Parts: sequence; structure tokens; C-alpha cells
Amino acid sequence: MSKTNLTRRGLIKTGAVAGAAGLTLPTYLRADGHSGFTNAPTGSTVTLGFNVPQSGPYADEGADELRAYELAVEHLNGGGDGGLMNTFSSKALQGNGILGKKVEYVTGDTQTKSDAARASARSMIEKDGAVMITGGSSSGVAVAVQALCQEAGVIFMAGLTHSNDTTGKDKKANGFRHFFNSYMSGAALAPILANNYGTERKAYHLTADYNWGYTTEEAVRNSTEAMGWETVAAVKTPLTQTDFSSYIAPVLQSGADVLVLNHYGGNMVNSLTNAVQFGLREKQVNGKNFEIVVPLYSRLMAKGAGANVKGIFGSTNWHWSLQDEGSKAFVQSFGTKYGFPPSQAAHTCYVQALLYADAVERAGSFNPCAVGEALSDFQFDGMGNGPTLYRGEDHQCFKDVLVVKGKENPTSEFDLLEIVEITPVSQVTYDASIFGGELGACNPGA
Amino acid sequence: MGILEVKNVGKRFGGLQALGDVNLSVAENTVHAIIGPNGAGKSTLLNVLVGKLIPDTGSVMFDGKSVLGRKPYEINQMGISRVFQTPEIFGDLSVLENMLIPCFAKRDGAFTPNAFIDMFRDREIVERAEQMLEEMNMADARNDNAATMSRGNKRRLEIGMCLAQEPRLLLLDEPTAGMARADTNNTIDLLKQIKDERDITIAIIEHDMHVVFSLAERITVLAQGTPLVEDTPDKIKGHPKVREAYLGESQDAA
Amino acid sequence: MFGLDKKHTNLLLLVAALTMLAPFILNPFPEGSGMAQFNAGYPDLMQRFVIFGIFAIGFNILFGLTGYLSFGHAAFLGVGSYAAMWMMKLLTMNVIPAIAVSIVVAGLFSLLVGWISLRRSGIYFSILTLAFAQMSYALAYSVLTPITGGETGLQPKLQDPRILDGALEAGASPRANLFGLEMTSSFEWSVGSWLFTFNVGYYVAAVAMLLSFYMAIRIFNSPFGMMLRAIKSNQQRMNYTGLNSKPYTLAAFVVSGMYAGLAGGLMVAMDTQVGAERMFWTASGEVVLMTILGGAGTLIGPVLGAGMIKYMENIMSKINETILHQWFAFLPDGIENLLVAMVYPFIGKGWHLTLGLIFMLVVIFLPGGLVEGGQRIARLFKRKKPSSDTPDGKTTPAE
Amino acid sequence: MEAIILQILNGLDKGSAYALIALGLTLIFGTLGVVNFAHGALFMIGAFCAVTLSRLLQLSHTVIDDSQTDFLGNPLKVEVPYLYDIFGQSTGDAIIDWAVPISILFAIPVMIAIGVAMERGLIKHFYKRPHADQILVTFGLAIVLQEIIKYYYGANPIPTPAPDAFRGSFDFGAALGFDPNVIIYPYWRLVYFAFAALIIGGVFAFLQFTTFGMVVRAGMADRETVQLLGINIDKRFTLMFGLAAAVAGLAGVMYTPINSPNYHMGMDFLVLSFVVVVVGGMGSLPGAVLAGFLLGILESFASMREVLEFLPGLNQIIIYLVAIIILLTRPRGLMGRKGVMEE
Repeated sequence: MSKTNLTRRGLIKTGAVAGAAGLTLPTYLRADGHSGFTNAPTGSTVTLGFNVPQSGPYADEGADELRAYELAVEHLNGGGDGGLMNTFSSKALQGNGILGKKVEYVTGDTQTKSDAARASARSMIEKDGAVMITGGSSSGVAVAVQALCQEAGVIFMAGLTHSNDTTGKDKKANGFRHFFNSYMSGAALAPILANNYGTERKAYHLTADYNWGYTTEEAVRNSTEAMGWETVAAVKTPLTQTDFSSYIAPVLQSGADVLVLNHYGGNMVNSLTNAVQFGLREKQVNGKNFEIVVPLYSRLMAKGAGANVKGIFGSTNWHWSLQDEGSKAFVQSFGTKYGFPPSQAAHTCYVQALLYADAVERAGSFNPCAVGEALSDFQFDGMGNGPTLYRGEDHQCFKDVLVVKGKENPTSEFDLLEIVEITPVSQVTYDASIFGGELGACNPGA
Repeated sequence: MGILEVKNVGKRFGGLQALGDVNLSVAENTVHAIIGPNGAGKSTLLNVLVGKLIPDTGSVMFDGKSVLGRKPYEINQMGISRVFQTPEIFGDLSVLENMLIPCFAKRDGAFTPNAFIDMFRDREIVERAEQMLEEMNMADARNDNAATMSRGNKRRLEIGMCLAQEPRLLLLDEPTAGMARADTNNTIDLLKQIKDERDITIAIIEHDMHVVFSLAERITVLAQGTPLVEDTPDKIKGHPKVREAYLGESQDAA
Repeated sequence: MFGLDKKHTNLLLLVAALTMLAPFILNPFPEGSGMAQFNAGYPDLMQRFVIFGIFAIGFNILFGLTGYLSFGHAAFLGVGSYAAMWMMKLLTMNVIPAIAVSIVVAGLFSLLVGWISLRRSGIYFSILTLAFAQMSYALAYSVLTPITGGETGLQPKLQDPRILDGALEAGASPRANLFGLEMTSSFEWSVGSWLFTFNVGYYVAAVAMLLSFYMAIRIFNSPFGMMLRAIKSNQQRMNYTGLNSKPYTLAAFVVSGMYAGLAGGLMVAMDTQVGAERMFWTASGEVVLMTILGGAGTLIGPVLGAGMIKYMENIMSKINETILHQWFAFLPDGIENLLVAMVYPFIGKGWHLTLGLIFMLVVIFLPGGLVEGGQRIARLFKRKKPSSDTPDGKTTPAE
Repeated sequence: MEAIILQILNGLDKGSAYALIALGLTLIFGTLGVVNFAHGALFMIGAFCAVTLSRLLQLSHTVIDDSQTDFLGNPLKVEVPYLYDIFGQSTGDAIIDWAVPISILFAIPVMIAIGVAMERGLIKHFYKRPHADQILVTFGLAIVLQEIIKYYYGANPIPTPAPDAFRGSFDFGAALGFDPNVIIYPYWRLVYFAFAALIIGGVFAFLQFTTFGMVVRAGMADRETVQLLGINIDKRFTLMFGLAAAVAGLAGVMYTPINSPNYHMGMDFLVLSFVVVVVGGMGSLPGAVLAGFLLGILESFASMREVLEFLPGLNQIIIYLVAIIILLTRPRGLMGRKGVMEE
């Protein structure tokens, strides 16, 4: 028995082929010290693990991510219309699976809790033999699962995670993020805000009291202050807060004329709804219209906040109304299958799945170190965000960032945001060292 | 000097003077009954004796030591055991376990976290508990759930649990309340037996004159928070003040 | 044996056999078969079974014996986890100091919380413990971020000092170990189409669980345990029998807090990560549910309850629509789709629904929890024999 | 000064929401002695009554509009509510606009029915069972209820706005002689406050001045005695459960414009409402209301940035800190009765 067969699937299939009385000696597995890698696929299939929130507040986002993954698997295996494989600049993927192996997948529920997410990811690695884990819709989960994948020796392709930490202080060699981050949101938003609201503004920040909130507040503050804005106050709000009235009521009194809501998910839906309820947007302060800004938008959040989002600026990673070939192909493919346009979470997950498969093809191996090398400093196009670079120093994608605002006259329940500007990648690029952290060496596992 | 000396005890609840100026002396190895109409302050007095209430004035000395300000378990460890109006036992535990607890309390004190010995292997304690069950005539029921017993047996068990601690003073709060006649007589016999066989002082609060006159050697009559008379049963029976205060009330109640 | 009577020795041996053979027992279905989905014999889940078993056993010492319902025990688990993680960051990746410190720290924290909360009883006590746990959670998630890592939690990092460990080899990452034996390493043994995994971490946790279980038996049978049951039964009589119930309750609280700390330390030892949501009130609620579901006040019940909930969470949630279609593929399409449509709401993302239904069904039909279910089945088989076992009601803790 | 007035206003508003939710919970505690972990779910179902009604009112048929295209480039399908066909567009829009207030009428019978069904079908079998069993069964029920809602409505919050007439906010500052635009408060929150006061007052009056209420209060004090008097207290308690469910449900209906409802909003409020009830004192209705307002006001003050600068994180823990302090200084909460849920 060769050492590369040290995985569940490998063992079983080798055992079956050998037909050796059905009994093999116990094998001692150690995390390192073998020439192979964790869960090396040996049969005719390869298993990917899709770890998304299926229960809890982000369940709908998770459901959309799962749809995207299923679509990606279909395309990788040669089904459907091929989607983004047709527009992707790399042509390594053939539609015959990955390296000729049919793609299979397992799913799990992160519950948006890091413990549950790690339990689910470990079961995919230990029980199902997954060679790559992807998904998630919060930074806490992403960082936790990324660290696990580093330890276990599999690749982690992050889903929706926006905190600087994921590819900043908590970056890992086995982890890769396509989604943008807080820093990029700030850098992309600030010029647009200055153009629309002027440079003489006084901002009041409400910030979710945890890591993502801190990095987002910092990013938006730094970039708006650079434009000449003044930050009047920044107040931290508990994650578990549902009614933000006591935080919003004092805003007008402070003399601020812009409210920045560094909130995500349910927090953002509620704080924005509350702020609009207070009639802030109809007020005049310092002779200017009072404005509200939401640094990170998602369509599901916009849907939850309903009419309150109208005219409010924010940033997103991607939006289905983009008119480049890649975006059009993806919307066509997803919309035909499911009947509605994909969300940005679906897009980033789909792209991550394809990027992984492509990297494996180009590397010619599922070995995480080989895949990591193929992804590092990989430049591509045709995935809906224009020319993109997977930076090798921190495994973060650099691409254009969309500044959007809530649409005044939506034609459907999905048509909630309109693109204001596509901020070019050059404006949002930063030095990899500014957030600290250490990438470490790639870990191929067993 | 009695084993229990109550001096000038007063207790007021808001506007109500529950105890006026109570003086009481219980002599060692006697049966002393405290009787009185409803609202006379019997329960308040009892609660003062066991540490549940702290009086506003006065002193309570047991065996020369003050009980005031001590918690019920401390007073119990001084040698006062209390039997409740409705039997208070450990309903979720077996009869034997009910008996083991006071035996442990007697030997090991108020708190001993001995978590690593098997309680049934502590021969000294188990033998003592089984002996007490024999004496109470309940050895057959040792493995029964205490909650399933009859009220009379629960009372018997409770008294046994108190005796297992070898108290110097046994306080009984209407021990036959709500009992059928037969159970009442059994309880009287049991108490008589205890009185005859042990060096123990018994103070009993009772409504039932039959019980009082069957057992008591001295009787204190309490009315409106103050002792009216204290004397032997024979003298109390005919006392005009007692008839007035007590029987008048009890006719109303009937 | 072990200072236990025959009945309890047998119970301990049974539990020991079950935990040691768990890799076989939990993997009854051959790999690749449709039923393999239900196999639970992989390291992560086996570890979780025993760790949450420890947590529930400890909780039961407080709740099952004294009747004091703490709604904040997850705080002790979380504090234990943080303590263990810091030991791994500062001292060594060896799990022994980490686990020892987690027990001590959780014990001290529970002493503080218990000392304050036990001034009240009943629901007032429950709310006090809940308040302490929620404060711990909220602070750990936000202002204590420098110590707790906040949202992203803590993991061992390459640049941690780890003063007792030598420098890592280039490219190696810090791994929890027991004197060099890594928690993540496993023996795998393939028999026919079955595959059994023997994980080092699991056996470390399993030994800790057996020790915990043994200690719980000793406590249940000791005078101390009886005093705790007496507190639940009649605190008034307890006080008038010369016993001070306060230190007994506090001792039970601290012991169960230390069990929670051990569980927290083991969680970090098995999977080097800690996050604040481990202390959220739902986590405290989970251990309450585990204990009641299995049978509060019984020895084995909490372990069963913990296993049941973790099994549901990890196995049921992973069954998706595609797998259902595979199961029912042999049926005609119409019936296949109908069956999938009927089953789908209860599995995968609907696993919470099934869990809720199980809670209700168990508590309605089996008031004593899963243990009572077991007893009823046992009684069915024993009925023929002459009444050898007298129904001892609640007088002795059932198994 | 303005900041303090503003936070008192805020606290009263928050407090009224807390009090309203806690009211139903303490009614069930007090009358039935049941720990109802499904109370939050009742609040949530009330909110989804509003969502359901607003969806019913917007039931539509589709009309193909060739002049516009959808995201795939096909002709746009425009949804036209049936209400437009019946009442014309402007009246139809007005009815849809008022969906939330209209749902009050819809929610009352629905919630009473759910409450009575719950009590008769499930809760009544648990009166004699330990609190632990009550917790397990009602928690299970809460999970089942919220998973059913999630199955039909998804996990995302659903915006349910107030009628246009209540948009915007009232300028207290201008009315009180301060600078305008400083002390403002949304109209709908004022409506909520008035509504909560009305319901709380109504429940008190009902218990105080009706025979039914008298019997229930007597039953709360001493159930056995009332039963000995030959009064069928069980039937009244069933109705009481229906009433508590209706109160929770109405609190949910009116809350929908303040925060978009989602399936787990009940769980979010559950812990808070328990804290309010216990701080108020078990079995005390006035206690629950008082505690609701107290915690609401203190929470508002703790969220002021002037306070947070000195004590960062105070807003995270204020509710629990206050609960601990009150329970340690007043053993049975603010107005609790002796012996209720203390064992």
C-alpha cells in the first residue's frame, strides 16, 4: 500500500481493488511526515465541502451560496451551459470534472458559529474525505475554519467574509479570499461620498462592537477623513442589539450631518430601519441634507430593510446588473436554473469554486501546496469583476469594487441596488504588510 | 434553672404585637406544653426558639448559651430538634436515607464534603440509622420511598430523625394536627415512650387538649402574645382565666 | 471494584467498554453505502460526544442532585477554553497544563459566580447565573477583544511565545499534543469495506470522560451526594437537621463548574480554537436540554442526552436533497419526489425542527427522559420474571 | 439636558416594549405557574400575522409588460394586486399601506385561538410537572414554531412598514421650546408607546374590575382555595393563556414597523423578557411593568456616548448588571411575592 493512499476513500478503494481478504493493518496517520496530502482523491471522484449557514439569521444567504455551489459543480462536470467557464480567461477547465475526476460535494451547516462551523468542516474532512472546504458568511466563521484547514492540510476558499482580518492578521497559507474587505470598502466609498456630499461633512459612526465593525469603522474613517470629513463621534453597539433607537436619537444633536452604519446583517437592517424611522433623511443639518451611509451592502440586507435603502450609498463585491460578459453569463446561467438573479454571496462562492478547480487543473494536482502555488499571484479576467489578481503575499483578490446605492424605483424584489461607480482596482490596493499577521507555510497535511 | 430560658421576649410585625413580654422556663427532662388560642403567638415563639425569627427584645438561652442570631442549623447542632406541623421529611429519598442524614449531621457536623466514601459502607452510620428504624418500628420500610408513606408514618419517621440526633430538647409543633384519632393515639404513645426511655426535654405546642393532658407535666398558656398562666395540668384544667381566654375562642372556631 | 458496589461497577465497565469501542460501535455501516451517512465514528464527533458528555455529567451534579437550575454554565466552559488556549499560546502545546489550568480557572470563576448567585434560589438563581454568563459573553465578544480575540476568537499562532516548547520547524504549525503525541493523529483500520478510525485526541478525551463519570458515581453514592439530593428534596428539613445547605450547594456548583472547565479545556485540546459564542445563553440552554432530555438526576442520562443532541446537530444537518434523492432513487420518480418533499423539511437545514419535535415527544411521553425510555424497554423484557426488581422509584439514582 | 430628555423618552419607549412582552409572560407565570419558553415564539407569530396579512392584501396576478425587461432580458412580468381590481389603485394602495394596523383585528382571534389550543393541547398536561419539563417542552415548541415560520417565510427579515401617515418624527424640542431638530421622536414609536400603555392599562383594568379578573387574581394567590370554592378555575386559566398569547401577539404586530420581523426575533426577546419578569418579581404584574421601564431607561442611558467614554462596554451588560444588583438587594425582585418559583 502506497503512502498516498492514506485517506478513507483511498484506503477503501485500494482495499477493494486488492481484494485482500478485506483486512488491512491499522495505519498510523500523522499530520505531517508523509509525502502525500490530506484526503488525496484516488478514485474517479473528488469531494468538495460546502460549509454554509443553513440555520440561524444568515440561512437565506447560505441557501443562495449553496445554489451557486451546486451550479458550479454542474458546470465543472460538464452540465448546464458552462456558465463562467466560457468567459473565464483561463481555459484549463474542460467540463470533465477536475483533473478528470467527477466532482461530488457534501454540505454542512455553520450556524454562523465558529464552533459549529469547525465541527461541520472537520466532519467533511475526517468523514467525507473533502479535499477543499469553502463557504461561510461571516468573518468569525471564516477565520476559524481557515485556521482549521491550515491545520488539517486542506485548501479553504472563503465565502462571504469582509473583515480585514481574514487575509490580514489571521491570514493562513491554505486560505484564499475572493471577496473584498473593509479597507477596500472605505477606499472605494470615500471619493464617491466626497463627490456627492461634498468634503465639508461631519460624520457620526455607529459601529458593531466586534472585530469586523472595528476594521470597517477604521477604514471608512481614515479614507473619509483624508477627503476632509470630520468624525464627530463613533459609538459602539452590541451585536445582540435589536433596537437602535437609543443610539440614533442623539445623532442629530451632535451636529453631525452624515450617519455611517458600520453594521452587517440583522444589525444593519434594524439600524437603518430605525434611522429612517427617525426621519433623519428629511432633516437639514449645517445647511445640508442629512445623509446615511452603509459601508457594506448585500442584496438580502437591502431586501430586509425594504424601502429604507432608497438612495443610500454603500459598497458591494458584485451585482447582477453588471454588464460585462462574465456577469451576464453568470446571471443567465443562475437565473435560468433558479428563476431569480444571484446575490453577491452566490457570485463569490461560485467564482471561488471555479478558481479552485482551475488552479488544480493548472497545478496538475490536488496537493494544497501545489494548488496554493497556482493560485498565488494568479491573474485572471472574465469572472465579473474585471481583471483580478490573487495576491500571493496575503491570498487576497484585488479587483474593482462597486459603489452602489438603493434604487428609487425597483422593478422587482431583486432590483434593489443600482451601481453608481466601479472603483478601479488601483484605488483600493494596499500594502500587504499593513494588517500584520503571518501567512506561514502551506500545509499539505498527512 | 431550666434548660431553656426565655426572658422578656417581644416581637412586633408592623402594627401587630405578636409577642409581648414572654418569660418561660423549661426544666430539664420534663414535658412542657405551650397552649393558647389561634393568634396567641405560639408559632412566633417557636420560630424564635429555632432561629427562624429574631425577637426585637429579650433573650433566649439554651443550656446557658444564647440562641439569638444563630441560624437554624447552628441551633440544631446545639441540641434542639424540631418536629413540624406537617411532617417535613425528604420525600424523594428512601426511608433509610432519611435516617442516615441526621446520623451524618450528628457525627460530621454542619458541613463535611466527604464525596468519596460510599455512604452505605459507613458501617457506624448505617448501623445507627438501622437501629433507629428498629426503634421506630419501621425497619421493614427501609427501602420505601418516604413520600409514599402514610401521614402517621411520616410523623413517626420525622420524630425518629430528630431522635437520631440525640437532641437535648425536642420541639413539637402540633404533632397530631390533621391526624385521625388512631394515628393521634399512636403518636401519643410514641411520645410517652420517648419520654420514659430517654433523657430528653420535650416542649410541645398543641391545640388538642387530649394530647396536652396526656403528656404534659407543665403547661404554659399563651394569649395575645403573653403568658397567661404556667402550672401543672391539673391546676390549668380548672383555671378560670384559661377557660375564658381559651375555651371561648375554641368555641368560636368550632 | 474501584470502591463501587456491583451494580455501579458494572455500569462503569459498560460505559468504559462503549467509549473504548466507540470507533466500531459508531461506524456500523460500510463506507460508500447509503447508510454510511449515519456513521458517527469520525474523530470530531466522537470527541464532541465525550466532551459534551463531561459537560452534562457535571451540570447534572448541580441540577440533577440539588435541583438548582443554572442557566449560565456555558460561561465556565468558555472561561476554561480561554484559559487552556492561553496556556497553549504562552506555555506549551502540551495539553496537560492547558487542561489543568482550565479546570482551575473555571473552578475559581464558578466559585465567584456561585458565591453570589446562591444567595437566591429558584428562578432568581437561574436569572443570576444567566446574567453572569451573558455578561461574560458580551464582554468577551466586544471590549475584551485583546484577550479573547472577540469575533474571530483565538487560535495558536506561529509567533506565540510558548516558552516551554522549542522553536517550530520551518513550515510546521503548532499542534496540540500529549508529550509529542498529536491529538489529531489517528490509526485507521480497514476491515472489508468498513473503516475504523482510532484517534489519539478521542482516547485522551474518553479517558477524561471515564474519570469524570467515575467521580460522578462516587459523588452520587457518597454522603455528600445524598446531602445534595436532600437539598433538592427538602431544604427546610435539611437546615433543621443541623446541616448548612449553603456550602453543600456551593461545593456542587464549583464541582460542576470544574467539569465545565474540563470540557472547555478538552475542546481546545481537541480543536485548537475558542470563540465567544461558546458562552452565549443558547450554549447554556443546550446543556440544560441535554440533561433533561437524557434524564436529570440519573448517572447515564446526561451523557445520552448530549450524544443525542450532538448526533442530530452533526449528522442530520449534513443530509441534503441530493442524498435524499439517492436514497429513494429505486422508487418510481413520482413517489421518489413525494417522499423527498415529505422528508426534506426535517433534515438538512431543517434539523432544528426535528430536534424541537424530539424535545417535545420525549418530555411528553417519557417524563424521565431517555433513561426512562430505556427502563421501560428493560421492564418489558423483565416482566416475565418474578418481581425481582422492586420499583425503587426515585429513591436511588437510576442508571 | 436635551440628551437626557431624549434618553428618558427613549427609555420609556423601549420600556413600554419590554413591559408589554413581559406582561404576557408574567401572567402565565402568575396564573398557571408555567415557565413558558414559547412566549417569545408567540410574540414572533404575532409579528408574522402582520406579515401574512400584508402578503394576503398584496396577492397579485401577473401582467406582461412588453415595454420593460427583467434581468434575463425577457419581458417584465408586473404583479398587480387583486385589491387594485376590486377597489381601484388608490384605495388598494391605501389598504395595503395600512396593513399593520389592520392586522390587529386579524391577529387577536388568531392569537387567542393559538393560545387556547396551546394550553388545552399541551400546557395543561404540564401544570403538575417539574419546571425543567415545562422548559424542555416549551423550548421544543418554540423551536418547532420558529422553524415552521422559517420554512414558509425564509430567514431574512421582511420589511413591514408603518402607514405613510406615521412616517417621520415629531419634534418635541420645538414643542418644548428647545432648538428644533434636537429632540425628535418617530410617530410610530409614539403610537407604539400609546398602544402599549393602552394594553397594559386594559389588562390591569380587566383583572381589577371584572369578576373574571377577581377570580383569576384569587387563583394566582391561592389556587387550591379557589378550587375548593367550586369555581372552575381551569377554564378561566385557559382563557388567561389565550389572553396572554394575544397580548404577546399584539406586541409583535405593532413591533413590525420598528424592526423588520424575522423568524428568530422571539428568541432574541426571550432572555430579555425573562430578565424583566424576574427583576420585576415573580407573579407581579405591576413589577413586570416597572422593571420594563426601569431597564428600558437604564439601557438608554448606558448607550449614551458620554457614558461609554468612561465605561466602555457598559451598554453590553447594563441589563444584566442591573438585574444582578436588584436581585441581590431585593430577594424577590422589585415586587415579587414570597414563595413563587423559589423552590
